[in-house]
Amino acid sequence: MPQSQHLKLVSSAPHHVAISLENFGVWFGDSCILSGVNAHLPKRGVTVLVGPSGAGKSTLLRALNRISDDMAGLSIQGRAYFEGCEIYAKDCDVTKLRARIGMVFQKPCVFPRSIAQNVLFGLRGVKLSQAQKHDIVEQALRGAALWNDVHARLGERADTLSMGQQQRLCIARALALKPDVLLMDEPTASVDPVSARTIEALMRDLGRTIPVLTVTHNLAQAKRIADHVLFLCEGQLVEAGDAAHMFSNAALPKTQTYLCDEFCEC
Amino acid sequence: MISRAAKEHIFAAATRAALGLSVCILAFLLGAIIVRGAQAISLDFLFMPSRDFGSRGGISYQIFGSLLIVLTAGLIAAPLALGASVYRSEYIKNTAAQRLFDLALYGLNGVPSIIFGLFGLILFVNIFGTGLSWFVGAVILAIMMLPTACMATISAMRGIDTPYRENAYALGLTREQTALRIIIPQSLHGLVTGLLIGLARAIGETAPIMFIATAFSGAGVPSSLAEPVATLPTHILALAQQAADPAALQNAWGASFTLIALVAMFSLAAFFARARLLPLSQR
Amino acid sequence: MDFTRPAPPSGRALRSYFLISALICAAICAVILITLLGQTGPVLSHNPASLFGTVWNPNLGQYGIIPMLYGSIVVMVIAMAIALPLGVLTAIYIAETRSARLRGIIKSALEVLAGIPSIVYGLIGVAYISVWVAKGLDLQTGRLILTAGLILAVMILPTILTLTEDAISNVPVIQRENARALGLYRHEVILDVVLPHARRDILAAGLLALGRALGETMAVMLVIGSLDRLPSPIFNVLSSGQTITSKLGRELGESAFGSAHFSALVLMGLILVLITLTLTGAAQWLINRRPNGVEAIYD
Amino acid sequence: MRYIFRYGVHVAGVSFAAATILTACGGDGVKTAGDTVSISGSTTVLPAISRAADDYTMQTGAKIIVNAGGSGGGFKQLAEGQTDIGMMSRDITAEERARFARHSFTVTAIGRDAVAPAVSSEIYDAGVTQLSFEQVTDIYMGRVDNWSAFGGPDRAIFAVDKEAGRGTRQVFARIVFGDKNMQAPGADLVVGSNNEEQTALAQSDSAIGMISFAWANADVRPLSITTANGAVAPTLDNVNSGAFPITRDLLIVTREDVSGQAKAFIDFVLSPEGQTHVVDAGYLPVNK
Repeated sequence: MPQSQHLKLVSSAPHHVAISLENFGVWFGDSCILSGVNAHLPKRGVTVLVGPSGAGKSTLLRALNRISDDMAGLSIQGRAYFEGCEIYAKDCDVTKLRARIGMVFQKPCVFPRSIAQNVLFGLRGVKLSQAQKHDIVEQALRGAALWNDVHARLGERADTLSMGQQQRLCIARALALKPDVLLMDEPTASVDPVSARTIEALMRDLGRTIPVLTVTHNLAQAKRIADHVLFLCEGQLVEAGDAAHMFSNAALPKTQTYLCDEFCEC
Repeated sequence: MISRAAKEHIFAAATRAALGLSVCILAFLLGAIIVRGAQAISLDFLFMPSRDFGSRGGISYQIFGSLLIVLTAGLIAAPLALGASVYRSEYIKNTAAQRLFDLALYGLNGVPSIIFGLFGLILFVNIFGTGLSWFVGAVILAIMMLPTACMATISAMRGIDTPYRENAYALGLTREQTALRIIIPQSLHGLVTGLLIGLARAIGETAPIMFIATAFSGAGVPSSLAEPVATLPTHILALAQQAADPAALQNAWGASFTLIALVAMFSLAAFFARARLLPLSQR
Repeated sequence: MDFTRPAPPSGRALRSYFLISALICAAICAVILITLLGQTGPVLSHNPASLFGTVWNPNLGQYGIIPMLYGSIVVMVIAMAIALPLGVLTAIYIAETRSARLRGIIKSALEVLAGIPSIVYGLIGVAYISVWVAKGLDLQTGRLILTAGLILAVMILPTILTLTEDAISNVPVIQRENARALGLYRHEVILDVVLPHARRDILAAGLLALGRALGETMAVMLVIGSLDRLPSPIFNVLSSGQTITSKLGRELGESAFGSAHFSALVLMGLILVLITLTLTGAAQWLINRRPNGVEAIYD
Repeated sequence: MRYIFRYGVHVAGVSFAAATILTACGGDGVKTAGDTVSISGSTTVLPAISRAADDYTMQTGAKIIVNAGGSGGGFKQLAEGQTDIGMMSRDITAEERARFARHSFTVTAIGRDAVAPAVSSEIYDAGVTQLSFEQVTDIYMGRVDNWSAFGGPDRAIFAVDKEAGRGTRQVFARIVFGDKNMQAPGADLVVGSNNEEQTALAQSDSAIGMISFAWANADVRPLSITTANGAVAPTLDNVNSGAFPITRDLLIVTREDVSGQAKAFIDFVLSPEGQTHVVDAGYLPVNK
């Protein structure tokens, strides 16, 4: 295993790492989607997963909060740790895990309820007063840069919002749970360019307090938002590193070709 | 206050229990019919006429009568369903008229089966004075099959891409020629499938024909349209009313098994017809 | 060049064939209703007041349809009360299970069951269910309102199960994934996301099943006991009873055409048709109504 | 394709033609189906006629269709011209005659039958072997509801009634209750055919019903009738001698326009050979 496949930018000390992968692999039936991935997700900053289509970026992301558990034929190899706990351990409470690892999908998906109800949708099992609820909604919506748009119509149905607003509502919904990590699967792919810029700025802001792991096909966007970059190709982690380093002088020619010319030889 | 995790367990247990109960019911129904039916079935049973009010002998005339009525019904329903479907899909362009037509079809589909029997009894048997007649039974079953056959055909016609029609019109074909050469051949699978599904349903119907088309005993091969025949469902009905007689009950199970085999035959035929007749352009 | 190629002579004939077929198909439903309506005269002119009574005695000119109407409704309620929760819970299990094999087996078993003729359900009712009910509850007969309800529940279970399972499977995966990603338990995802999303289709399935339960004749007729009386006390489902359909099945053959007796039976039939048509119409409306924005965006 | 289409048109044509023929041959119900004899009606008469019909068909090749449906239905179908012969286990009522006054009907007795109150074997074995008319009426009117009132076990009486149009019921009601249309508020279950009645009585352990002698068996026991002169046992001898009170003729009814074939069949039923089938069915022959 070449040294370059490890994230060199952070120390391997656990308190700096939110998620770490050891020889991690995903199989669907007989076909291997991901294999031998070793990586650490640092506790701060935006980490961008890049790579050509079919590289396994989304699969990796979806494996981290075990959202792909229900797919028939899925099997996991190696280990994945979140805050020192093994994600795929038998005694891992998937529900709690997911509540702590927020996820935003490619297509915005709001529930056919009011905006406020959408924000509070994931908060279960705790009794909250009206005031507390209002505080959480406001904080989450502010955190998702949506408060100014919707504060006057929190009771309206969420599906009346524009796509860009809906996507930010999805982010707010995840933020309401105060997640320890935020996974974002091409969050700007289904929204208009202006909203995409707003969401990019949002990701930068969020990255200051929590780790954000995002997938993008858009290298220009990756350059704008990335603190760290993971380059995946054909189910393998090719290279990982600090964004400035990766975009200017990546160690491997493969990485250079892809990050500069958006062309992949593998 | 029950914790969320506990609720999860309760809910899972409830769905599992429901599944268990449903599976038990399904297994019981299938098991009863297969086990009891298989005990009663024999070549003699299938090919001998019944004796002693059905408690002895076989069900040959019942099988014949059932097939005669439903196949005739299919022949009556086919041209009507085909013509009506062409008209609905190629001629009616007004949305309101389309809705009205669909509503009439759905309405017909929702009419309880005994009402068809009542309708046939009033209109044919009494007003037209036909008496008990297998042909009247076939007409009534044809009416019952119409919605199924029409809906399947119409939806097959809806599946034909507009360019086909546009090309046909561009070649100077009239609407009728387009219907005949393009639309009907391309939607034939819908008609055949719909008809076969209709047949599968019709052959099991009792209520529509029991007052108008069937006889208890003595009915064999009819020599005219205005004669009753014996059918499997009405035979089962007569035998089910003698449930205290084990021989009668045994024959009732045998007749039920045969009836379900016929239903399955038509359903399978529908399945294969769909696969075979689907035009290449839609495969 | 001849651009005015005349239509072949068969064109007009074909066109009228299409038109006539369409008219026949569209008109039959109305013809049935009118035919029935035309036969209700005698009882309406003879003794209309007795229709709302609880006594059915054609010999004395009493045609109270209340016991039959009541029987139909009670039997339907029993059937739905059993089949709906059972069907929906089972459908949830099937739709959420990861075992494609289990799902395949159950779905094909359901196809077979949906094809079983109602008379065979009647036979099962006579040979098994009514006997079990009589033995289990230590009664003199198993031909009861309850038995009819049980048989109907079994009959409509495949319908409810199949349609509900379809409805649940049609809920976009993305909705479930989003809910699960928020850390919701499976039951919370189902109750708060999946079922609300599928409720319209489930309701339609219920209405269709309701219509089928109301209109079912043979199975009910063999097991309900044909007692033209309101049970006493009124909610005693462990007594024999009568539904509109079983009444028609039992008595149509022996009432003379054109008599007040016959027309009273026809009137009951007409009421039945109107109820079931309303139910099917409502179900169709629910299914066809293309719903609000959320689904439109993601489907 | 063309072929199928033409075929369709052809079938449609045939259908229309057939419908026209059907309608034309309807009218006032003149039977056209040449040598077929169509019979329907009482399930009591049915076994005798059905057996005779099978024999007659075997001998002559004539086609005889026999249908069940109860006396009322049998008369109705005959009167409306749908059948050639009606089977009845009771007389034609005045209302029925009035409704079809334009026709005249001929009634022929082909056998004799007795109806007895019958009970589940458990009750019979417990000692209830005879009842008077009054006692039976009390049960059906709902005035008595426990077998202990008649020296039986302390069990509720389960009274099985029959559909109003059934001949058995009308004969029973006329002789036992004193009014053939009397309703039975004490009834717990209503059945149609004799077979159903038999099944219901056999499945219960404390039921009473009304049944034709021919359907009595080990599970369904007919009762003796208590009269002022002692009990009359439900035996064919007592029916023959006229001692058993609830008897009726098994009738077949024809319209004035009866076909020759139907007439020939009736003659066969009345012949000594035909009468053996009546006896086989468990009834008494006529002319004896």
